[in-house]
Amino acid sequence: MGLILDGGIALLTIGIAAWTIRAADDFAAVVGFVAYGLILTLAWTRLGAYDVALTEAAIGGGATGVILMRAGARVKPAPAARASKRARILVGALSAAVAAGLAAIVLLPPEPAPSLALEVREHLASTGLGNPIGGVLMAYRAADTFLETVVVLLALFGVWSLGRDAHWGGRPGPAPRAGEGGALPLFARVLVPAGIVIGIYIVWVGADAPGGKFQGATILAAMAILAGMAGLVEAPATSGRRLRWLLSAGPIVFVGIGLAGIPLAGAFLAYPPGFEKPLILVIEVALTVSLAAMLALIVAGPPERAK
Amino acid sequence: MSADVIATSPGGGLLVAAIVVPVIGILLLWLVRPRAVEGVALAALLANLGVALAVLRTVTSSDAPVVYLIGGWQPPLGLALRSDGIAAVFMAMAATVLVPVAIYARGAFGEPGERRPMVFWTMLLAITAALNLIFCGQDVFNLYVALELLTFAAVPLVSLDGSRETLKAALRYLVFALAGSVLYLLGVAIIYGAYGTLDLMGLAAIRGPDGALLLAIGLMTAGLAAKTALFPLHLWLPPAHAGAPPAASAVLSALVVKGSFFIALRLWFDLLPPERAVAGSTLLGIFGAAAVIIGSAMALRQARLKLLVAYSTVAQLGYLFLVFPLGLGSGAAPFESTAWTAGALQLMAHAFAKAAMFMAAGLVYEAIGHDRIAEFRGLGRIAPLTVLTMTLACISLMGLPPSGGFSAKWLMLTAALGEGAWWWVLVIAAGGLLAAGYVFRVLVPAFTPPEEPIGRVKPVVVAREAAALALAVIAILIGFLPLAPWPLLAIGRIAAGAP
Amino acid sequence: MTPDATLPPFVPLLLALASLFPLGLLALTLAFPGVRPRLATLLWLAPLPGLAAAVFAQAATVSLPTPLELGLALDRPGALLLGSAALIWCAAGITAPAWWGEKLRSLPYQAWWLATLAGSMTVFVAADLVTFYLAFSLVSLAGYGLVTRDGTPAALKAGRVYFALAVTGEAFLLSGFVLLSIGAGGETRIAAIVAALPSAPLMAPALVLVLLGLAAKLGLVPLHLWMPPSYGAAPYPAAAVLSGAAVKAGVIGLVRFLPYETPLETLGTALAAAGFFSAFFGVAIGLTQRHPKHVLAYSSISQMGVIAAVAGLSLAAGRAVAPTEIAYYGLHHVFAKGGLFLALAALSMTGNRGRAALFWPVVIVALGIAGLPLTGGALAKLAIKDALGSGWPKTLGSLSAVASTVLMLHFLTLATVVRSRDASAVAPVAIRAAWWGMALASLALPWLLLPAVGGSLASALAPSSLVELGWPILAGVALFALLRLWRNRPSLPPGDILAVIRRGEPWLARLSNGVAAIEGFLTDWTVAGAVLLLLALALAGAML
Amino acid sequence: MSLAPLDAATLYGLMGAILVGLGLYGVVLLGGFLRRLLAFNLLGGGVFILFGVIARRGAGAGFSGDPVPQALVITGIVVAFCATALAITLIERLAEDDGDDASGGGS
Repeated sequence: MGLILDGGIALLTIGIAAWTIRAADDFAAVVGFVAYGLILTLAWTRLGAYDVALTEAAIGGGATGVILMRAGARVKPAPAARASKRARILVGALSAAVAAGLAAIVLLPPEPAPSLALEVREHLASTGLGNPIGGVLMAYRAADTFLETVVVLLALFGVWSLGRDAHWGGRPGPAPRAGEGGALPLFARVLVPAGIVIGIYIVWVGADAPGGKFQGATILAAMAILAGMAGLVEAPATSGRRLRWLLSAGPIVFVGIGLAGIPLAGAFLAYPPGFEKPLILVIEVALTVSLAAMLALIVAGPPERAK
Repeated sequence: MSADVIATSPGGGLLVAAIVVPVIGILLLWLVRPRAVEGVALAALLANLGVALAVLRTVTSSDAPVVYLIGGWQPPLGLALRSDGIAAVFMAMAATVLVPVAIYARGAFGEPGERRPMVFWTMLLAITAALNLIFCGQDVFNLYVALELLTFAAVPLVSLDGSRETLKAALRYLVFALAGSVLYLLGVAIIYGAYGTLDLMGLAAIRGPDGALLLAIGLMTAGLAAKTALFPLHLWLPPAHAGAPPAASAVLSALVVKGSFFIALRLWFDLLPPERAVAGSTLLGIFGAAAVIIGSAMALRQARLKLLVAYSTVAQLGYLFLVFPLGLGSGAAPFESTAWTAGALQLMAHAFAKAAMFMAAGLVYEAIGHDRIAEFRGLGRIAPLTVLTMTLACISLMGLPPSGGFSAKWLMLTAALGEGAWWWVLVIAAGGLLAAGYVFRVLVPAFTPPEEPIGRVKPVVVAREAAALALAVIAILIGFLPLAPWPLLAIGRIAAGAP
Repeated sequence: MTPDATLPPFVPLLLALASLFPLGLLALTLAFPGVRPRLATLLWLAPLPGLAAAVFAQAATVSLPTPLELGLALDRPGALLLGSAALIWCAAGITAPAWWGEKLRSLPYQAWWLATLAGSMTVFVAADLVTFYLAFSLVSLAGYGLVTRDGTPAALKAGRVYFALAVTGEAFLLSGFVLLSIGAGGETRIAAIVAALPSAPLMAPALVLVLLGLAAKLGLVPLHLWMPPSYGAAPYPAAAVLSGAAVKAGVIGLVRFLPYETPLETLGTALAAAGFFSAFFGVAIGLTQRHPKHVLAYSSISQMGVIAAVAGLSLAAGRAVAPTEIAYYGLHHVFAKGGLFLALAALSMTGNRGRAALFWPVVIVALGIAGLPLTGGALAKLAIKDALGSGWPKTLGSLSAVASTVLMLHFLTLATVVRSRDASAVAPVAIRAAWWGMALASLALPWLLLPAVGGSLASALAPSSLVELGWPILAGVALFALLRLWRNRPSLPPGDILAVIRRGEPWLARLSNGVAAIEGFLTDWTVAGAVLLLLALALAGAML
Repeated sequence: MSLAPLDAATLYGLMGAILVGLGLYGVVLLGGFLRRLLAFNLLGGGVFILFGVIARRGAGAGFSGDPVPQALVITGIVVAFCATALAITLIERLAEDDGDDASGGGS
């Protein structure tokens, strides 16, 4: 029964993907992609990867979908110069060959499947965390997570770098239309507080159950964007000192605690015994705040008006 | 299956500093007053140079790699940093290139705190961190994150100018690089699925004819080749490197493309048994040869200096890929082979010479208001230091002695002739001739006295000319190192100790 | 002049000074524009350390400390060539300020001059491959600046050919050097390499490559294309040092790299054949030239052909004394050929007055190249007599002297019309003196040095020698007289087949366009993407 | 090495392989950077699913899947989002400049 469901999901995913590739107009393709993100989330839950499913829903589908939609609306569709038939056959064959190679690997897995699950389990207690993925992200491979935060920050600066010189330090997005009534502000007024609560909750449980800073931060970011769209808050000036501290706080706390680990716990990004969980939580909270700000601002785009 | 237990070695903390220092620099840049931005960046780069030199010293004095276990966790669960001989040399090389670039870039982008200076300094520090991680990272996924950091830092530099052409070039670069990233990531997935480890040391311990590893390395190498702009995957490079501001082009051409190349080098030399690599490495060599010939021929055609220099990068990167067939085909331990040292020298000589060349091109532009080669007459009179810089850099690029370029060419020819692989010799010789041709095209008009006196458009800060000159001089000085395989470059290589 | 085992400590320093002094002056003029007017009149000083080294520092060696591993050394053949090259540089340095005047005070003139000089001096004392290659490249590439000094379109065109062939020669030389070094187990000291050469693997390809590189410098056919247009385009003082000194970088190469102690028959015979071909080709084409400079260039091609033939025959026969003979022959050519260019400079600035005093030495020196008895040239011809031996090489040698006589007579007829338009003009004394000095050197120095190279005065003056050298001159005169009867002699452009090759230029442009078209195709997104996939699959497939 | 059993992991693994193929086809062949970017994201989804399959197969020690590849995917998704955002901003900026050009009378 489950297999039939899985087969259905797989076929549907492939179908949507193919449709997205083939779609005649750009916006339709974007819509196809958002659907693809949703169905992929389902696939992740079927694979038992709830943390990933949350991340996929929040970021892979959600945030990515938002910016793609925006672009789909803003960008005039390029006059589609359709590739020649020969090119399509050639590229199709090459892509199919890669897919076939991967399929072969999928069909001929090593016995037994290699896994680090045991090692993760073995040391998890010493991190004080219940969620093994949190353990990987915050302890074993904390350096990845730290760098990833830097990557997100860099992406934000990269997005800002694409604004015009005249708007440098200004606010992203068009100016809010003042005094606009309607459903959106009302909707936002209800949803935003709820969203914030959910976001914080997801971060909080992330230590022991599926959830975590990236997912939580995305939800918080989504709330900020929603509030912005509804005109409840104005996008901050990117030169703002407080904003910059907000963005830096997470990385600074992370690197600070990491460096403190050298004298206190014998290694960079090691936590002193007994203080693992509280320290990790401190980092997570600081990161969540900063990541939420980063993600929201990335989605908001480069400054488009003066301060 | 897992490698032997490893431990943090004395001086290992330096590797953490190599990554943390530039990152802290980035954070500070955005928090300090605009006027302090350049100072912070420069201080971070100087500190980074100190760290890199300290790592190099530690590796040479202990004759062993420097290792650090992040968080104290053993791979494959945890992540290790490990700087062997070649990583230490390259870290020092990158740090040395970055400081003159920073001196050159001071004040080049207008008021501090404005868009261009802020973006430039941020991205420069990000590149520093990413390169350091690439040079001493041990975990293929960790390296993936570093590669992406490198790409995200490089793209805004390409479009720093904000003109339509550069935006287009940046987009082309980004999306093509992303395609490369995905192929790399696919390889990572295959490796983890087959071996349950991503640690290079652990993977090297497996060393055997295993299909999954070969398939993974094939995909990853293709992805890395796209990011390195190996011909014919170089479609993005000329517009990107020619369009970026000179200080940025210098870093992009000298260092950024070398990051992905270095990972490819690691994968092939650390993980593949040489006998399995013959066909693949020959293929890479053929592409490299095509890069040398066609890149140089294209450089010969360019009317603008920056495009010429960018195509010269395409050609010079081609030489790097000759290391694969030459180093893996020698029959000797690859790291003690002549080709290994030749490749390292070529990479360094090109880094210094090309950075100097791009910076000189920028100074030329400032001096006469354009970079059309045909109108260079009298340049030697207006900007003698800049022309001297170009001359020295060109000497290395065309492989005349004494220069790093010559040493690299000599050793590469030695490797090729030693293996009786005369076809690579033909390529190297032909590349040298074509390089002489494009160098000739640039230098001859520059040396020719003008028909009528022409004036400088704008005075140039001597420190900036000196920064470019310093890099060119280093490219020459590398030529005084002994013409033999360096033992330093074999320290701590994974396969060196393997049977 | 025997090598002294206990040289005073300063003597080896002379070797280093020979190359470092011009470089120091180069740095000086680069850094301090103020010195240039003074330096312009003192350029003749720059080669003096080289001359001193040639005289005092034979058998000295210098090696710079590791890691530089650059070494200098001087032996007798090297000293002969170094000394003669230093003298022609000195003479040309005296001519230059008088010829160029104000122009010589500018940086380009001084820089190119000194750079070429530094390379020219160093190449004779280089003891290891890298230093040799460095010096060889320096003298070749900096020579470009001398060829194009006039900046005329013709000069720039000639410069391009010069540069292309110089770089091509260097590519051959470098590949050959690397092979030599590999053959000697990574050794770079020339002496050690040549000693180990006979037993080295890949000796033949290494020597062939080295010889190809040297041939481009010597102007052996067909790598001679650069020589006539370059000498034609170069101003007289520049042509004098290029033809006199710079070309000898090729001669010292023949001296240094061929293992004369071991007979190498095939290679030697091939080199000799190439040399003789050049010797006669140079004369044949030289006779079709209309400008004395071009005739002198073809004469150089011919004379370098003779040297190559001597080197080849000696190599085939395993004659260990060949280096000294070759260097001695080269020494005479330095003075004669360099001197004749200076003579042309003097004649071109002279009207009717005092012309005879300039022209008669021209006649003697020019015929000296053909071996006119009692001249220095006669001694040079006698020095290579043993190498030519008997049989067809000897016959070819004599015939080449006949041919040279004809060519030199052709040169003399053309030189008579080189004169100033101003009938009362007299060339500056510096130019005249430089020419007379070189004429004297070409006539006398070979006599003075004869004992040093083991020649005997008695045999040089023996009647049989006079006959042997005399009949080709007489035959040449007769042949030239006959040739004068041929009214419509063909006239070929300098560089002969260069004109044919030039016709291929559109083809080259098409090739370049073709490359650009390929590039355009490959940089298409879809193509590049497909290649990316193909590469991924091919790499994976290649290893599976 | 034997053929994998037909289970959810295998099924999704094959799906991932096909998604990668489709994505590659799109990235290489589609015109317009927006579409290429979409294809890149499809491709990324496929790669991540492959990681998920590996995680699933590595289930053990009481976990429903090997946590390490799952953590990698979370990092990967965030990185891919950043890449997409950067590229989208570039695309929008270029489109905006096109608009300027049009209003400015063309160029």
